[in-house]
Amino acid sequence: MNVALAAAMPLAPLAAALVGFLLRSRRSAAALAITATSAALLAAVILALRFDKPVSDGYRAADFVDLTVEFGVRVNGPTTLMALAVGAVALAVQVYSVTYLRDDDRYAPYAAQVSLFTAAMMTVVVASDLVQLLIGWEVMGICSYLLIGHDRRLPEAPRAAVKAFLVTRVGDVGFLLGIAVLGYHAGTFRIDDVLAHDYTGAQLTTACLLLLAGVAGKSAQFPLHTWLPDAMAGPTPISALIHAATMVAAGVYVVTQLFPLFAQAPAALTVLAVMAAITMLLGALAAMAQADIKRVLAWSTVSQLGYMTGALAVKAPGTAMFHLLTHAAFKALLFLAAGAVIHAVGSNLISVTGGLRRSMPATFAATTIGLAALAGLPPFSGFWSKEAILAAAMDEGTGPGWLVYVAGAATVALTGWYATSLWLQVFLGRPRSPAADHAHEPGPAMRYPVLLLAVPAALLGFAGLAGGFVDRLGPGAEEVGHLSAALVVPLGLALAGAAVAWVMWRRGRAADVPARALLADAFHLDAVQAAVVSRPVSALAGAVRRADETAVDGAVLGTGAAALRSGTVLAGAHRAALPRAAGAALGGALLLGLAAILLEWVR
Amino acid sequence: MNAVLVAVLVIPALGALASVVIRSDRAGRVAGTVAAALSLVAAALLAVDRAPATGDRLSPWHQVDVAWVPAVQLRFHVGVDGVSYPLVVLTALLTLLCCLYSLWQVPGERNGRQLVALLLVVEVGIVGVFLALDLILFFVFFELVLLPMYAIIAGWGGPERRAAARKFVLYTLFGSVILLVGLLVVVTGANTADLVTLTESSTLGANAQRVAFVLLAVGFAVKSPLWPLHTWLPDAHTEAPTVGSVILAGVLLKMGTYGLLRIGVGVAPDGARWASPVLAGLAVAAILVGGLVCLAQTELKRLIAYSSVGHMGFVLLGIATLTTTGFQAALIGNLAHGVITGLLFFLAGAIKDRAHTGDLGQLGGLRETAPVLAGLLGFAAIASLGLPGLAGFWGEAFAVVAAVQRGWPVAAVLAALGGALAAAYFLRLLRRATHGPAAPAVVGLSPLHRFELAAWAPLVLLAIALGLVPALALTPSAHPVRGLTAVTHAD
Amino acid sequence: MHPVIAYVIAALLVGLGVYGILARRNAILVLMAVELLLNGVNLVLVAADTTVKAALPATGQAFALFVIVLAAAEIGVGLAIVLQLYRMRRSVAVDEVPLERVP
Amino acid sequence: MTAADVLLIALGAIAVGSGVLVVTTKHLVRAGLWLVVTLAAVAGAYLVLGAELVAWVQVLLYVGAVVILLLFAVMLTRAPIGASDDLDRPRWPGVLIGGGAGLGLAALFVAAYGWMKVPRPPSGTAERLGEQIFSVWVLPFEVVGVLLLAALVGAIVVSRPDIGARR
Repeated sequence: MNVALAAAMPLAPLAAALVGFLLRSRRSAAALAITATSAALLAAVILALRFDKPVSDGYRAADFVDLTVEFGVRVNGPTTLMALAVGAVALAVQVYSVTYLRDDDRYAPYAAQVSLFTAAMMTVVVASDLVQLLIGWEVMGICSYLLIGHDRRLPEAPRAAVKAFLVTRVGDVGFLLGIAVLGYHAGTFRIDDVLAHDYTGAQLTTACLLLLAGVAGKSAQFPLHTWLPDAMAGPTPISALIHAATMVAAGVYVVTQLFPLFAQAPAALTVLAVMAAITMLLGALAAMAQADIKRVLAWSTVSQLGYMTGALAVKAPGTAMFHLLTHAAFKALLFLAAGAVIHAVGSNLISVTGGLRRSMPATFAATTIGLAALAGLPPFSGFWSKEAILAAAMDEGTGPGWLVYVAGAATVALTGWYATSLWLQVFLGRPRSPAADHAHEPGPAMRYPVLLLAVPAALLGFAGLAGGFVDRLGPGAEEVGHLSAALVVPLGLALAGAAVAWVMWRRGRAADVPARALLADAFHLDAVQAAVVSRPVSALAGAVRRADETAVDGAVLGTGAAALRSGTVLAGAHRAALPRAAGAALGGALLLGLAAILLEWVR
Repeated sequence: MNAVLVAVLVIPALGALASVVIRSDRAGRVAGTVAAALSLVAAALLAVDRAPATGDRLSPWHQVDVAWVPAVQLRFHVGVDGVSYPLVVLTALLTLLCCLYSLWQVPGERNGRQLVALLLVVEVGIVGVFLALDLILFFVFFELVLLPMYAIIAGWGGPERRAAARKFVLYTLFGSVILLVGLLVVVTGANTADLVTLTESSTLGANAQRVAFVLLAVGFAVKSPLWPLHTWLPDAHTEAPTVGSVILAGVLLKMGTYGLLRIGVGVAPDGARWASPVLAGLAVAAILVGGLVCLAQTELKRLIAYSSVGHMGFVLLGIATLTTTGFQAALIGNLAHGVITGLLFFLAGAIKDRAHTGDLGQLGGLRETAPVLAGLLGFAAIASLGLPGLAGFWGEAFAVVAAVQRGWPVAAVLAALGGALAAAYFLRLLRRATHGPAAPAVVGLSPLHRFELAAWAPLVLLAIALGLVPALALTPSAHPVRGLTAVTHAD
Repeated sequence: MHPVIAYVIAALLVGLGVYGILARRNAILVLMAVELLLNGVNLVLVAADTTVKAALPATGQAFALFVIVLAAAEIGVGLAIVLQLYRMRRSVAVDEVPLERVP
Repeated sequence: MTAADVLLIALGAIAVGSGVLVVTTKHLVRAGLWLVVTLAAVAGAYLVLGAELVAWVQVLLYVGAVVILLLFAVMLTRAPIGASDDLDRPRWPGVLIGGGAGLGLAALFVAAYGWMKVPRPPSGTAERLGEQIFSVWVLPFEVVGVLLLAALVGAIVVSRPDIGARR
């Protein structure tokens, strides 16, 4: 029964996606998508309620003789929670999109793509086999590509879509190789068998580092984070989907599922710690200087993902899972609320908002909860998970632990600053544009998902106090739900950041961040990426094409031309006048005779 | 069932004859299409009532063995097994789809029944190659394909068709000559041309195997094509008519990889083991060069043609690893490439016919004016870049896995990077062709015809089916593949 | 008798014929040189009857007869061509024979 | 040194000497006449070698027909009667190749036969040769007949501009 429920979670949206691509009618597409996503969520809820012990089941899907690939399901504690989060966010997004894309004539394929996205993420969640996981993993990538490129009015959308897919695909090269190494040595790709296999240290370090490349791509870790802010070109609900429960969560989730391997590869964890520290600081600093609401949120996601990987790096996967869930709740909330704001003022720019507190009270309340959770203010969800991560990092005590702790604490202050600043600029003060003056709340299909998401965003942290919930998070969740005196430091830093933002806003200089250009462009890493990767590859491609056409094909054509030319020359030599022809013939005969005699004589 | 085996070869031949003899153009095309459909049915029937496996390495499900020219010990020995069966069905299917497509449209309104007849002759040749169990017979079928294909390109192709057709025929003929020498080395060395005997118990010496494998590999590499022997391919594809490109990419190239696996590895396993690092190096080079050239390519059909070079590189890499994983990956990669690239060429042909240009600079915004066509192109491109869950994934990912298995990490890394390159150029293609504002060339395109959709739908379904249920292709070949690697790992 | 004498004479005649073919410009003189060459060959054939133990007697002489007949045919056709050439170009110098097709 | 050898050497000297004149003289007509001398000397050599019929055929066919034909051709092409200077091209290739061929062959023959002595063969009379030709060589004989016919027709067609000319 549990197996069937787990199988239904990816299969229902998959079926909806396959059928949905053939639909034209908007109404039936919406009905199908919402029904299927509801079914997946329902299955996830029932599974979460019924779950008692981990199960795993599957059938052999591909026979490579030496290696086999299994398609199946594997259910454990984190699986049930993740599936719940995915189902809930996906349903919220589907419902919200019906209104948000009211005027879009390509809604039907859009809904099917979101269903496919959900199915892919569900596949990653329940996969019992690494190759099956890879399938969901990459299908998600292509869905993000399709959805980010959905908006035809934005000229940058196709570019951002390509970038999102390519950057993650480059990471996936590592992921595939990591899977290959694991599967080859274990003789199977089944996750349970892989976890049980006894690898040597070198094999594990290699495999884990390779897997980390894929994780960095999907979960937007430095240096493969550049696609995430650009992915804002997609419709806002898609941003919510990508940032909250799917795609970026997949990387962290996969590491928690494979954590027994990482735990034995300290080198990989050290790399992960460095990556996490850089990512969280980089994300927070970049978020401070953005002028676009969605880009602030996008960079904040990068930063928060740094927390999750940081938790993984200090061997606390359960804590990472906890932050993943709270983040899913408040980030989905924030994006959908931001969508409402954008819908109301018709622009993404912070500078055209202001004073929306009065005209959009529900959105204001929801955003307040979301930003408070983001900034880590008690008692909202983000507070609990972030404290748990910092406590875990402190407990770890080693070099990576301190690195994560220091970076995390500094990021807390920066997060407090930009969350407060965004809140003040958008909702308080007076309207700074005519559009903001006439803003109003969106329709119910957009409002209710936001309000419903506000509940977990506010309260999910208290779940950490429930023992059953903590057990479900998996190992390494000891710090969840325990508060210690040490929490004073991050809390004080968050409040300090908020206070600075408040002071700056009062002086009317909320946007005057030092080194603004540098931060807004995220230390020009895009340009670096272009200069180090994109342009050399393009130049190489051009050179190879020229070489292929001139040298390789030239050799072929040259052979033909040379044959023709030598034929012409020989033919010309044979069109001799009689005397020369006779001389050549008789002289040739003489030479042949001489050669024969010489040969005979030599012999 | 042996009658069915012969029928698979005879039905298309009779169909070709009928469509030439019948005076009316329309009736000729219909007759040919019916023959193609019948041969597909016959090909599918081959899976029924299989004989039990008698040997470890090559035990045909059905076989027919009669003397043909006793004076030179030439036998008409054909048979089908798990390695060849999927390819035979794919050939019959693609030929049927091409005939269907030709029912509706023939390039330049030239004679359609002759085109159908030539397609059927090509089918006879290709199916014969997959079925032949006698080396000389194999070569006869191998060459039978050449001239009708030349005629298809030269008769119904684009503006530069004559040069392209000439290059195709001369280049592949060059390969065939080397192949023939290799086959004769085997035949004279082992004193038999029977593939079953040769594969089951090879009596070739080590040096003879090396010489034979090198000659065979070069011969097949031209057909496959393996970098740097690939340059006939882009020209032929670009100039060939749509159905010609589909057959060319879909199944004709498979003769090379199939031959390499069945004859090269099967007959000269020691030679294969000796030469495999070089083959793998060239395969990786093909993957990377194919990808990079595509990244700088500006013509739709040329781009797809070069992508074939990369994909066949993965197939050859799989073969070069000499592992079961690699062989299985190569076999399913062969099929997937046939299905997906066939679809891509159909779509490229449809776009070029409508927009009258294949230049990526002049296309653009296709999804604004022809959403279904753009969607299908997107699907085919995504399938071709090896997205997991679609057919192309298994061959490419497991070629990489096989390279890791064989202990060639560098090859694995480079091949995997080649996979990322494939994503880059296909997304570039989609961005140029389908996204953005509609270009003048794509405004007012005629809607898709039902014959077109009928020809494409099976390929779309197969691409999904092979992706989700790879066992379709992998299960039949598991037994022979296990036997083949047992030979190559005999030391 | 010593057959080598006949052979040497034949060889010298052949040499003279070759020289004549190569050194003469007038087509008729070239034909005469060809006759010298043929005579050299004939002399070899006839002399060979004395030295070679053949299955049949006088084979060389029979061959020589054939060669003479062939030479007669050759000279007939050859001279016809020379006359035609003379009619067309008013000259019988072999190195003035055009190689290209006359339009 | 038998009488036959002496005769052969004398006839050979005449043949080669007049042959040299054939290929070197500056008078066209004289070349033809020297050719007569050469051919006659070769016919004498045939006689010495015992090939009677060949010798007489040589005289009849070569001296009687071929040379006459050549002289006719000389006249028909309106060759100058006196010496002409443009009969020869540069000599050295001819000397080289001709000398090489002649002397080389001679050397070969000398090396092969040395001073070997053979008995005089029985004379090749018309009767003996005729038996041979009409029994063993009858097929080539027929073929030669056809060839002669073809040459006859060919010579007529080639030399007469009104046959086969485009109207």
